[in-house]
Amino acid sequence: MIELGKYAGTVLQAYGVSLVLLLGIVVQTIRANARARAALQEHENRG
Amino acid sequence: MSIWEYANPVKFMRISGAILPWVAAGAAVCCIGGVVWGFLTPLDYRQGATVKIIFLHVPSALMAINGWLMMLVASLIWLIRRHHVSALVAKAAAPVGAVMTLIALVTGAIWGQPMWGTWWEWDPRLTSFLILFLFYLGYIALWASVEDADSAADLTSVLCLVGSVFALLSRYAVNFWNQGLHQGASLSVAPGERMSSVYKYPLYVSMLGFFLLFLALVLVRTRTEIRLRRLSALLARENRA
Amino acid sequence: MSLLAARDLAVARGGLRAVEGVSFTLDAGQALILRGPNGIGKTTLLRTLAGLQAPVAGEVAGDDIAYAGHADGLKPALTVAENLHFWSAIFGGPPIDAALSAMNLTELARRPAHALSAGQKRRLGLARLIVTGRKVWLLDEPTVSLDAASVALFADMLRGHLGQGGAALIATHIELGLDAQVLDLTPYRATIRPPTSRPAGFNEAFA
Amino acid sequence: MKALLIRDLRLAVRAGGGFGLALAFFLILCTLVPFGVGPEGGQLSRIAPGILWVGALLACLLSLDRIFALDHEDGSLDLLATAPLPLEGAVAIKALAHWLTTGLPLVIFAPVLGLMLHLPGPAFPWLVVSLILGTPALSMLGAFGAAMTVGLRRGGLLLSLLVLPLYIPTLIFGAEAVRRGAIAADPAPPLVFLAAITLAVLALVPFAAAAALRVNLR
Repeated sequence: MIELGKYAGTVLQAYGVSLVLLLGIVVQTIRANARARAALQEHENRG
Repeated sequence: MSIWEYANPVKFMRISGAILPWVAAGAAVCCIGGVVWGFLTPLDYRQGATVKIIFLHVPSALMAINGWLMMLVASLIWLIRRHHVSALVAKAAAPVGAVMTLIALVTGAIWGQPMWGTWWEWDPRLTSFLILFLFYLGYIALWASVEDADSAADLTSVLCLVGSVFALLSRYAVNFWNQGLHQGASLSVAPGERMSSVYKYPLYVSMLGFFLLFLALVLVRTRTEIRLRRLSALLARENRA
Repeated sequence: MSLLAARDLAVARGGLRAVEGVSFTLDAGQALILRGPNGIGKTTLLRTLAGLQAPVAGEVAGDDIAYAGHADGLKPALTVAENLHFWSAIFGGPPIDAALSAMNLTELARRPAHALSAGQKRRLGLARLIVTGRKVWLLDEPTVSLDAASVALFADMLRGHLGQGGAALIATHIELGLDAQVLDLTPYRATIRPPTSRPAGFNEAFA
Repeated sequence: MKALLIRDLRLAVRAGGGFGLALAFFLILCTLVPFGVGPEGGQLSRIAPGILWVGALLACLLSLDRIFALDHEDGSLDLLATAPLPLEGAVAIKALAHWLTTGLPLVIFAPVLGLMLHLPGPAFPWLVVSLILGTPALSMLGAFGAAMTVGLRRGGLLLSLLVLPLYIPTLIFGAEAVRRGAIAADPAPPLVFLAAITLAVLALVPFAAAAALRVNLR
């Protein structure tokens, strides 16, 4: 399959950390958007 | 009461709502496509598999710099035309740019580890990304600690202008500082440098992927900021009425 | 020619318009009392006239302006005389003895400002106005923490200033015994911003 | 302009806290380093240029948030803004007053601490020259940071986060000049860069600081 040679560990580390960071910002962005949308919706229903 | 008279935020929300799904889909396709395609390329005779980190390091480094430039342009638009949405775009882009800088730092350090033998090497390029990261932190912290939105937008725009000049200045100061100590890093794959074409195309795809990902994140965050601002505007009017 | 004129002025606080459509002129020897419920925007209007913030709409004409806000701008470590000397030098105004005698501070000249009572500090803050040598005085609640005698003293000083061709716009609730018109801001309270006009800040652009 | 400078200097002398604090901090920092690094002369003298410059820089940073905060609290900032004096001038005068009360004493005091850190002999003149050329930029950039954070809660912490990255070029060229002076290499190139940065900062930063001040005065 994909042959990585002796630096496999390094490559996977780099991709692992980057994936975690990217997922972090993506999840935080989506959650913040949902929270803001809900807050606005709740206010306009009550308004 | 829910219609927004002044078209500006409404227009942006409509346009961003329309293009967002496409941008997000494009980001997913290009990111995954670029990286997988990159994995299929042969190993580099000298660096072995570590060259595959290029598909993360170079795109994220590019977006770290473009992110700051985007904030600079948005800040200028805010200062000159008082365009409220552009101030929010600048605020939204900062965390995403900071994460891109962090990815560039981490992948750069990990990539260099086998060559330099240490986890962190004060290589001029990596160090300038570290400095850029500090500027990002200062910018985000300033937004967080100013209560009034209009003052926050003005102050952060001024900081972005001054910060850009000093980020550039530090870039060359670091070159001077590191050359003075010892020989620069052997590994220097600057974007656009002549590279064997087998890596070039997957790299371009993952660059496009990172750009679309950055754009999608900034659009979503800007929409969030607009909603938060709208909520506090409605509350402000209620309190005053 | 009027010393200070405002035409269709609109001012904002916290991104929201406070008052709009305010117009008036202030000629030599004239005083104008600014009235209106608390929080309508008297202070914001005075600060905009003084140039501390930009108006949202309309213009302000007049540049020989001295502003006195709630805080007196005194340095506790400096003596009364030193404080006045400083402001006189900054504004390029007259020597300080006239100001000292006008607000009955002559014997306090040597005393450091931190040793003054609230009333004395206020009198020193008002004495500063004379030292600026400016014709138009913008005063925000000048008589706060002043006793009756000091208020009368301040009213005399003000009459003197008007007599010499000065002018004053004063936001106050108490009667100063001046034959001055009154500008009540209540009718100028800002309504919902018309869609085509420029938003004053985030709170108007997004509401 | 002159009146503002005289008043600020008089206040600093009368209050007495100002430059004494910065000098004391600089002394404490330079005494802590050997405890952390070890007393061997060789090691200390190698890192002395860097420590002296970082120490001077941090000592400068310490007294920055007082520049505008005091005037903001007692209302004289508003009055200064309505005075015929341009705000850019007032900011420059404030930075000059800070430099005279903090920067200059650091420059004079640094050689004494250089002895403590076994700074090599030939480096002493270059230490003083580089500090004289560099500290005005530190004061002006600090005034910019202070103008940005006046009136903010927790402004002091934010001030150092905003200002320290701006200090990096000055620190790099300043410390490099002293290091080259120590090994009798030619310190001219870093000194020229240092002077260039300081001149650019002194010429341009007052406008950014005044703009930030106007925003905070609103």
